[in-house]
Parts: sequence; structure tokens; C-alpha cells
Amino acid sequence: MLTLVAILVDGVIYSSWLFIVSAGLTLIFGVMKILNIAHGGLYALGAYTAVSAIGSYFAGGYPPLASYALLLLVAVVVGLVFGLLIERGVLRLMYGRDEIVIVLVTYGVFLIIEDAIKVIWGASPYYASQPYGLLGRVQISGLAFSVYDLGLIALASVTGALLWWGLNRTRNGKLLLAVIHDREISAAMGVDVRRVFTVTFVIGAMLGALGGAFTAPTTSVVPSIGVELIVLAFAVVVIGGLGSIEGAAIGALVVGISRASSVHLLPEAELFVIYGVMSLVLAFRPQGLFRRVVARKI
Amino acid sequence: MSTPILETRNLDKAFGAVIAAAAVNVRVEAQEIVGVIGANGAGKTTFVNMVTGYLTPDAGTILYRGRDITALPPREITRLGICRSFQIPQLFPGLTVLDNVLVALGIASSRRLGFWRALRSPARIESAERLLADYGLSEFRDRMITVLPQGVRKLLDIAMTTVGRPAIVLLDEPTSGISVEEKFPIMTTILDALRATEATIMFIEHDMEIVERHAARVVAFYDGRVIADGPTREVLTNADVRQYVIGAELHRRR
Amino acid sequence: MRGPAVAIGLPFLLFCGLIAAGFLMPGWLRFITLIALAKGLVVLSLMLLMRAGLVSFGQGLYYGLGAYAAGLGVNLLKVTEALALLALGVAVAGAVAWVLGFLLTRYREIFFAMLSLAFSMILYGLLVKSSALGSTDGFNLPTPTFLGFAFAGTAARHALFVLTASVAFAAALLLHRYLGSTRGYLGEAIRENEIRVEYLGASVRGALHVKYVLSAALAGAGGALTAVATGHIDPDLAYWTTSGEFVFVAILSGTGSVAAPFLGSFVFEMIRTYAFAYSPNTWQMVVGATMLLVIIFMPGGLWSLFRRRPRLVTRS
Amino acid sequence: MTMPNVISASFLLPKRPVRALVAATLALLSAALGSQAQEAPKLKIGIVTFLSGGAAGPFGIPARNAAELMVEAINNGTVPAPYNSKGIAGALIQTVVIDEAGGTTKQVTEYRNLVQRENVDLVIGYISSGDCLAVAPVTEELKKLTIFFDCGTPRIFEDASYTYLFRTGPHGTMDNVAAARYLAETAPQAKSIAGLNQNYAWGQDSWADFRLSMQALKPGISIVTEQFPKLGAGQYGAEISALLVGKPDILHTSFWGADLEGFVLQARARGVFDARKVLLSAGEPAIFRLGAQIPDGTIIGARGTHGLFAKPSALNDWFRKAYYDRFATPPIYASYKMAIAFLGVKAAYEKAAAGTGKVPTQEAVIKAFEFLEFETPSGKIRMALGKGHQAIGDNAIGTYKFDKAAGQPTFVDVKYYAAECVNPPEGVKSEAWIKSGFKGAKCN
Repeated sequence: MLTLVAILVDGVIYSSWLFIVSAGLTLIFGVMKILNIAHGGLYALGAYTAVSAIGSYFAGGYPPLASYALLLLVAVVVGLVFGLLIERGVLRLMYGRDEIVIVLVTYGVFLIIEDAIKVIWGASPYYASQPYGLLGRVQISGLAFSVYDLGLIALASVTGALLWWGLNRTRNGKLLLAVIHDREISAAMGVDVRRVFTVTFVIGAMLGALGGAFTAPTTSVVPSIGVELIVLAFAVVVIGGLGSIEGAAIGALVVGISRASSVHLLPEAELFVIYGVMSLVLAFRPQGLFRRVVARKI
Repeated sequence: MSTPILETRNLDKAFGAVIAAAAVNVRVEAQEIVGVIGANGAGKTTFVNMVTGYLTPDAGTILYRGRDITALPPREITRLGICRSFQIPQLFPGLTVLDNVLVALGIASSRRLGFWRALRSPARIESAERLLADYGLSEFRDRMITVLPQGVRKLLDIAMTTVGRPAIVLLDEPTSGISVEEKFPIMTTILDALRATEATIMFIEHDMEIVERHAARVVAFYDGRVIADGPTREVLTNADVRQYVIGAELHRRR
Repeated sequence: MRGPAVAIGLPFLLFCGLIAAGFLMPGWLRFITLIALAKGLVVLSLMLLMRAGLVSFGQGLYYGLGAYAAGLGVNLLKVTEALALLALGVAVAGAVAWVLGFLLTRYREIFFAMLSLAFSMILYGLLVKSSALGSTDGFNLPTPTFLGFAFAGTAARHALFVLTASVAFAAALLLHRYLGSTRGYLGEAIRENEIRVEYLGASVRGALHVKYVLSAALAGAGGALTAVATGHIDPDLAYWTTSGEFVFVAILSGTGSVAAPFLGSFVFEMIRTYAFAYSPNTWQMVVGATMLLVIIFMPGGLWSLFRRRPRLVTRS
Repeated sequence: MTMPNVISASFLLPKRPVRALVAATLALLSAALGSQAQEAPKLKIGIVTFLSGGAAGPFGIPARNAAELMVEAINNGTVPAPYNSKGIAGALIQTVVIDEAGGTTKQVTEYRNLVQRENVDLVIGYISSGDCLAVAPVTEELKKLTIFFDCGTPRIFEDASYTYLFRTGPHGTMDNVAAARYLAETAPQAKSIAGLNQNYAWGQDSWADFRLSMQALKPGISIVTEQFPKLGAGQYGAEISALLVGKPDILHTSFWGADLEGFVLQARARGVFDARKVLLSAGEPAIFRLGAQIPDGTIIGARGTHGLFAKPSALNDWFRKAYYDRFATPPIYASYKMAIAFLGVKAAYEKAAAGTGKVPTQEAVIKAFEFLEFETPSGKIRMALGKGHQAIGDNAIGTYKFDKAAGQPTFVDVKYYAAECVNPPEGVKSEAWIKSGFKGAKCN
């Protein structure tokens, strides 16, 4: 019973984290058909910037609770600056090239970001855990959980809800959905696809940085955090169905709960869980959980 | 009575609420030339898709020379001798016209595909050039598909359909997307080339003049059903056909 | 006619030149060339799939399988003949690919890439879990015999070089022949339009299955040769970054010729080793920037430098 | 030695590498000429340590820093006695530093480059046990003196023997044997243990050593849970819950680097440290970084008598101060281990050169190195195992206490273990030794 509670809470917390770090990836894929490996780099940049910002913020003795707003600010700024830089500076030269070539372009960008981080911050780990400890812990069925971790559930829900609202209830969001649905027709109908791409990439970048910024206080950041993240996030969005926000949410839940179950019930299998789940899902739903197979008209 | 070369018995097919085929019964004798008419969504392409294995009928049987071929995959049906062309030409857009034909010839020429025998053997290039000449495509030999006009693509699509010397050829709207002036000569080119192979021919067509000129027999579809089947004159003057098919066509023209 | 003479003569000359150079090179360069040839086989295997429109982010699966098959062949089965180890690597990789092929040939694009990645990571996980195989530390392989001869020291390195170069050349020539055949060229056709291929009477999945097994066999050969050359194997061979590196080198090389993967592989190893030596803290940046530059300025990969005329019409 | 044939190879190479190759050859020629001319002999040392990836921060960079410091100090003769002569047997050190990242195939390639292209006289390096295992046979093939300074796996000299290879760091067995002895003594009432280790060879081996040692020392102790999260996972919420559910008396973890820091932050926030003994078997590098974040009472090892466990001595005092002055951070165990490797090399060379006034041959150095005993900042190191090629040294475990007044980490209840108490005797494999109940162990 206690284990069941633990699995649920752990699973949902982990899923929330997964959703935050993978929502941007699936959004960018949905609109631009780019599997953005540089997402891992944006995540790392978000984390490093957050650690630096939090460090100097608390050193300055400002009100501690406002540090959460600072994390948000970091995500927005990092996403805006680097999103624009990557989209305008690199990706723009690549539109129309083969999908796989663009994947490798983003991989190149990722490698460059990794070393840039090392040049700026060095190879040593950094941490700034003040925002993490600030909220204390609560007991659920006698198990202690960190309030900050539970807060991630709220953050993920809000992020998800905002994305859904933005896509389905705003004019610009509907344009975006139109592009996801059919790029050529949207272009033909006068949607400025290039602008949509830029905006999407920047939002996706912000989400990546958001993941990094809110992960930073819980752990210690090292140059390799991006690599570790990216395959995980890929697995989540592929399970959910590439390009689908709902899919990313479900994919995150599936992975999160499976992983928590494995840790509690079968720790030896932890290493395989994600890939096992991914293989299983793809074996039965080749397009992931949330993508329909469309028969080609001939 | 001899065994028909192709026979369908009570074919049904539904896409959700849309009935694409309801009890379709068609018999075709060897070397017939059959026109298939019907408004958009009447079930003509669904019929071709079912016969060639792209779609599996919900119920019913398809017989080829008396053999049940229902639910066989397209490649096996092709290998048996039933080939089709496409409304939207199905070509290899990144390859040249010659390579398109070479691939088609290469696949058709051997049951077991050669691992080592070169695709571009001189003999095969020669037959490819002959085929292109038959369809008047010689001048496009080394062009990429992406730069070809629609009419040329249509012709090439049909040319590739016929490389295996099929016993039956199903042409899905061979003249759609082609300008009015080009339609007649293109259709003549196609049928001349096909008649030389003594194939049985079924073609879907919206232009009644073309149907009248080339088909000896016509099958008319409406709402997934066959509403008329017989000699061309008879069907085209049939009242139902005039109302549901030709009327719709005239409407469409305008 | 000039054509056939060049087609047979040039590769043969190249081969003789490479073998001769192998004897004259300093040891370190010979080793890099050796590794480049072995990895070139894996890149070649990716090229085979890429021509059919499939990109595998999990080729490390077969690279790792080939290496572990060779490694276990020496240490468990006590096979000491290099050619036998190579055959073992090829057979194991091919057999696994034959089984997985039934599932994987249903997938295309990113789904194929991710599912192959998943399988390679499952192998990685299994190897990490196997403490009998040394987990992430892996284990060592002794120097094998070559056609029954037990060489030692430099002689063994030379023998290994000749073996690897011969295997690479044989594989490249056979693959060249295959790619020019109907079966082989079916890859391009499938990449361009699967429906048409089926309607011409060929089985798309059947053709892809054969290519997938061939590709795995090549990668397995690369893995076995790497294992024998390095004398050590560990699960990193199957890790996704290893697979990613192969895809990178494949793009760097270009898919224009069976020689391209070996050229690309050699250039990549040289770039990386000099980046290691002269820019130890930022070698990843050098590699990443090289990749971007190649993709931007040489869309056809390094091989495009060798094409006599540019393609008039590129795909959209 | 055969000379690389530059002319025949050059047509295969693009321009830049050719230039580099020519440069390397010239360097080689000049080195050869230089040694003939007998003026200021040089000793070229290849250094391999992590400069990128997760191990760079906690181990790679501190080790590189120590190498930098030692090279300068040895060349200037500023190391305290008995190492106060300038250079190594009169030769001045030059270094080539290589990143250890990239996997074993890459590392074997780079090792060959160091020996055959850079023409180093010896190589000091390798943190990853996988790299060590892969490089070991190549040292024999290329016949080049090589010192492993850090990697932990006992398999190197237990599974094979080598002529050109030495390891100046004791292998990893003693870390967990000492920790188990410490816990058996300081927490005799403990009835259950749990493990949280990274899912790779280091984590698996550490846990196996610890579990077997605990079972040997306290038969009947129960194992609550054995968690193996992925290396670099960063998020340990579920694992922490599993620990909280299982309530072990002792938690063992061999985490290091960012994983360790992340775990401590998360575990502390959720009270993992409150009701049990937590052992961080490789926790020493984290203490200066985490400071008060590590709860008092945590049990920490340093993989030897390094860092705060190193007893005061002229050498140790000099090393700590020189390192701190230069890098503004105290040296951690990886720094100590690198320094030990340098001192071992210096001791061996000078023993071999004794009285000749010349740089000794490699063969002489190897002969001198075998079974060598030498003083280091961490105390005495003895090349006692692996036919004189594998070092043993003392070990220490302590309980953490953060001195709030001084803002400094400290250890209390430190227990020292003699080398023979925590290392297997020659010829006995570690695992068998632990299972035998430490047969032949000499503890005081």
C-alpha cells in the first residue's frame, strides 16, 4: 500500500518533470518537423543560467520566494536569446533539406553549446538549491516528499494547460495548428510560415530552458546533463506520438509511472524500462499513442 | 461459358458511414476494353483498389481466371498479371525517367530479383528506350521526374504499369489533369500501345467522348453500386446513367 | 573501352596502394587508418540503409553485437582465428537483424530511427547489467591468429591491417555491385515511392529486410574488426552516441559512392584526433562546427568533392 | 626504434595533418638529437585525464591541476625532500595532455598517438577502469612505461600481469572493505543495509564489495533494496522513496560528481539522512563543494588516506598549501593520486639512476619501480601486489562534521586501516578474499 502510494507520487512527479522537458521538443517537431537535439543544449543552458542567477540572487539577499519568478525569467530570456540565435543563425539556412540532415545540424549545434558551456562555466558541477529547500517537505502516508517536487506537478499542469489554451483558443495558436496539420496549404492560404517557425522555435526553446531552470535547484548541473536528457525526452515524445502535446503528457505519464514501478518493485529493470516501454508502444502503435496513421491517396 | 478473366462477386466496402462498394458484381472477358464511369465518390477507384489489393473488401470475392485473389497484396496481384495506373502518377520523383523505367523493367523481368545482375544492362536500356518511344517519351529520357509536366508523368506512370506485359490493365483516370487538347492524342497513344500487348483493359474516365470512342462496354457506378453494365451505346443512353452519371459530369464540366 | 578497365583497375590500384601505405605508415597512423576502415564498414552499412530512405540511430546494436560476438568467440569459445571471429560477428549481427527485421521493416523515418535506437539501448542495458562480461568496463581480447599464423608485435599489426583493408575492399566492391543490381537499386525506388514498388510486383518489406540484414552484417564485421584491432570491448560500442557518430560520419561522407564512407571515416578520425591534441578542452566544438560547415557548404558530403559535375536538379 | 616514414605516408593526408606530422617528426628528430647532445635532457610525459564529461569536474580537472603543479614543482625542485632535486633524474618534464573522454576505442587510439606520434617517454593517466583495461595490453605491445593513477578495478593485475604497466593507486576493493569495517565497528546495532549505486561497473563492483564485506563481518545482516539508477540520471525521487519505504539502517552509495551532489540535495530535503547511517564511499571530493549541505554524521571515504585523511607531513603540508595557493581550492583525492603517480615516477627514475648521473633506461626504471616503496603526501605507498606493479596503501574512513565557526568541513571519529588489513594478499583475488572472510588480513 505504502509502495503503491510511493509509486504514484514518485511517478507523477517524474512525469511532470518529463513533460516539462519534452513539451518543447514535441511542439517544435509538430510544427517544423525538426527533431531538435539542441533541445538538450537549451535545457543545459537554462540550468546553468538558473544556477548562476540563483547564486547571485541569494548572495544579494533579495526576498527568497521571488526566486521562483527569477527561474521563469531565466527560461524566457535563455529561450528568447538562444532560440532566435539558433533559428535565425543556423536552422534558417537548412529549411527544405532532408529531415535527418537537420537532425544532425541540431546535433552539431548541441555539441557547440556543450563546449561553450564548458568554456563559460568550466567542467565542475554547480548547484544552487536554495529554492529547493525553501518550501520544506510534507508527509504523504508517512513518506516525506519535497514540496518543490510536488510544485513541479503544478508547473507541468500549468505549462500543459497554457500550451493547450494557446494552441486551441487563440488566433495565433490556431495558425500554428494549421501549420501542424498541413504546411503547404497554410502557406498557400497566406500564413507566414517562416514567422510561425521562428515563434515556435523560440517557444520550444523557452520550454527547454524552463525545464533546465526548474531542474537546476533540485540537482547539480554538469556539462553532460544535456546528453542524458535528450534521449529521455525523445523516448517520451515518440511514445506519445511526435508533435502531439497531449501525447507528450501521456508519454511522460507512461514513462514516469513505469519507471517508478520498476524502481520500487524491480530495481534491476530500471535501465530497460524506458526503452522497453518505447519498443512495446511502437510495436503496437507504430506512430506512437497520439498519432493516427493516414492512408495515402493514390 | 468460359471462365472470365476477372470476376468480382458481391464486393462490399464501407469507410465509416460512407458506402464505397455495395454488392459489386463485375465480369470481364479476356481482351475486352471496358470503360468505367461514375461521379466522384461513386466507388470507381475503390473498385480498382480492391481488385489490385490496395484495399481489402469487407465482404465478397475477387476471382482472376477463376482463382480467388481476394486480400492478396498488390505485388502478388501484379505478379499474376493485373496491373494498374494511378490517378496521381506514382513515380520515383528523385530518379530520371530512364531509371524509373529501368526499375520497372528490372522488377518485371525476373521472378527472383537479381542480386548481382546490373540494373543498367545494355539490353535492358534498349528495351527501356523502346518503351519510352512507344509512349512518345524519348525526349524526356534523362530528365528528373520533378521537372516533368503532368501529362508526361501520367504517360510514364502508365508506361511503367505495362512493363510486365500484364493480362489486365486497370487505368485510373488516365486523362485527368491533362488539358483538353492533349486528352485525345494521349488516350490514343496509350490504347494503341496497350492493344499491341493484347491486354484486357479497364479504364476509369470522366470524358464520355473518350469512353464512347475507345470502350466496347461500359460499367457505371453510383453510390458504390453498379447501376448499369453493357455495350457502350446502351449504357450511355440509359436513363439512370444519364441522370446520375452524365448529368453529374456535365455539371462538373461547368 | 575505357570504362571497365577503370572500374576494375582503379579499385585494385587503390587497394595495393593502401596495403603498401599500411606497411610504410607510422604505427599510430596505421592504427587510425585501421579503425577508420573498420568504422567505415559501419558507415557503409548506414549508407546502404540511407539509400533506401532509412536512417538508423541504433547501428551501434550491430557494431556492439559484432564486437561482443568476436570477443566472446575468443574468450569463451576459444576461437583464435581472426577470420573465424569476423565470420562470427557477421553471423550474430545478421541473425539478430533477421529477427528484428520482421518488426523494424514496418517503420519509416523517425520511427525507424527511434525504434532502432531503442533496441541498441536495450543491448547496451543488457551488457551493462552483465557483470560476467565486465559491465561497463568490458573485457580484453588477445591478438588472434591470421589464417593459422600467430604473429606478434608489429607483424600482428600489419597482418590486422591487411585483413581489415581486404575485408573493407571486398565489402565495398560487393556492395557496389549489389547497389547497381535491380535488388540493390530497389532501395532508391523504395525511398522514392513504396507504393509504386509494390505495384511493380516487388515486396518493399522483403527488399528492406534483405538490406537490413546486409547492413547489420556489415556493421557486425566493423564491430568484430574494431574489437580485434582495439583488443578491448565494452558496452559503449552499443551506446546511442556511438550510433549517432556513425550517422554523422555517413552524412559527412555522402552516399555517392561505396568509397565515400571510408574516406569520411578517415577524415573524421583525423579531425578528431587532431582536435584532441590541439584543442583538448573544446574538441567537441571543433567536431560540431565541422559538421555544420560540411552540411551547409557540401550538401552531398565530402564525396561531392569527387563528383565531376554537380547534380542539375536536386530534390525538394 | 623505427622512424616513421613521413614521405610515403604524406600523400594520404590532407594538408594540415601533414604539417602537424612534419612538426611532430621534427620534434622527434630534435628530441633525438637533443639527447645525443646531452644538454638539459627532457622527459616527455603523456597525461590522460577527463577534461570533458561528468568525470571532468570531480576527478579529471583536479587531477590535471595536480599534474600541472607537480610538473612545475619537480622541474623547479621545490618539492620537499626526498624529492627536492630538480627534474626527474635530472631530466626536465614536458607534458602532453589528452582528454580521456570518447570511449575505449578512442583512448586506445590516443594512447598509440601519444607513444608513436608524440613520442612520449611515459604515460600517466586513466580514471575510467574501462580505459585502463583497454590500454593495459597496448602498453605491453608498444613497450612503453605507463602509470595508471586512479582507476579502481582490481581486474587489471588480478587477471593478467604486465611488465611496462604500474598502478600507483590502490585498487577499489579497499574502499568498501574499509567502509564495511568502519560501520561494523561504529554501528554494531545495524541490522539492514541498502545500496544506491550507479548502474555501471564502478557502482556494481562497489556495492558487491560492500555487501559481501558486510555479510562477512556481520553474518545475517539483511539487504533492504539494491537500487541502480542510470549514470547521470540526476533525479532520484523514486529511489529515495524506495529507501524511505525500506528503512535500512545503513545506506551505501558510491555515487560521485554531480550525481552525488544531486542525490545529497534531494535526499536531505526528504530526510533520508535523519534515521540512518549514510555512507558515501567516494564522497570526499564533494565535501568542499557541498559544505554544510552534507548532514553531520554522514560517513565518508576518500579512496585512501588522501585529502583531509592525509596525516600531516612535510610533503602533505607543502602539497596542500601549494595546491590551494595555485587553484584556490583544496586538493581532493584525485589530485593526491596524480601527485603520487608523479612522485612514484620520480622515485623510480632516481633509484634507477642512482650514481650514474644519466637518465636511466626504461628497463632500469621498471626494475627500480617494482616493489618500490615511496613517501607521498598520503603516506607510504608500496608496490606490493601484481608482481610489484600494483600499489597498496593505508585507508581511512571518517564521520563528517561541518565546522560552522570556521566554515570548514572536518572529519571526526576517523579510523585508519593498515594496507594489509583492507587489501588482499598477493595472488588472491579480491572477491574471493572478501568471501573467505578476509583471510590473511593483518589489522592492528
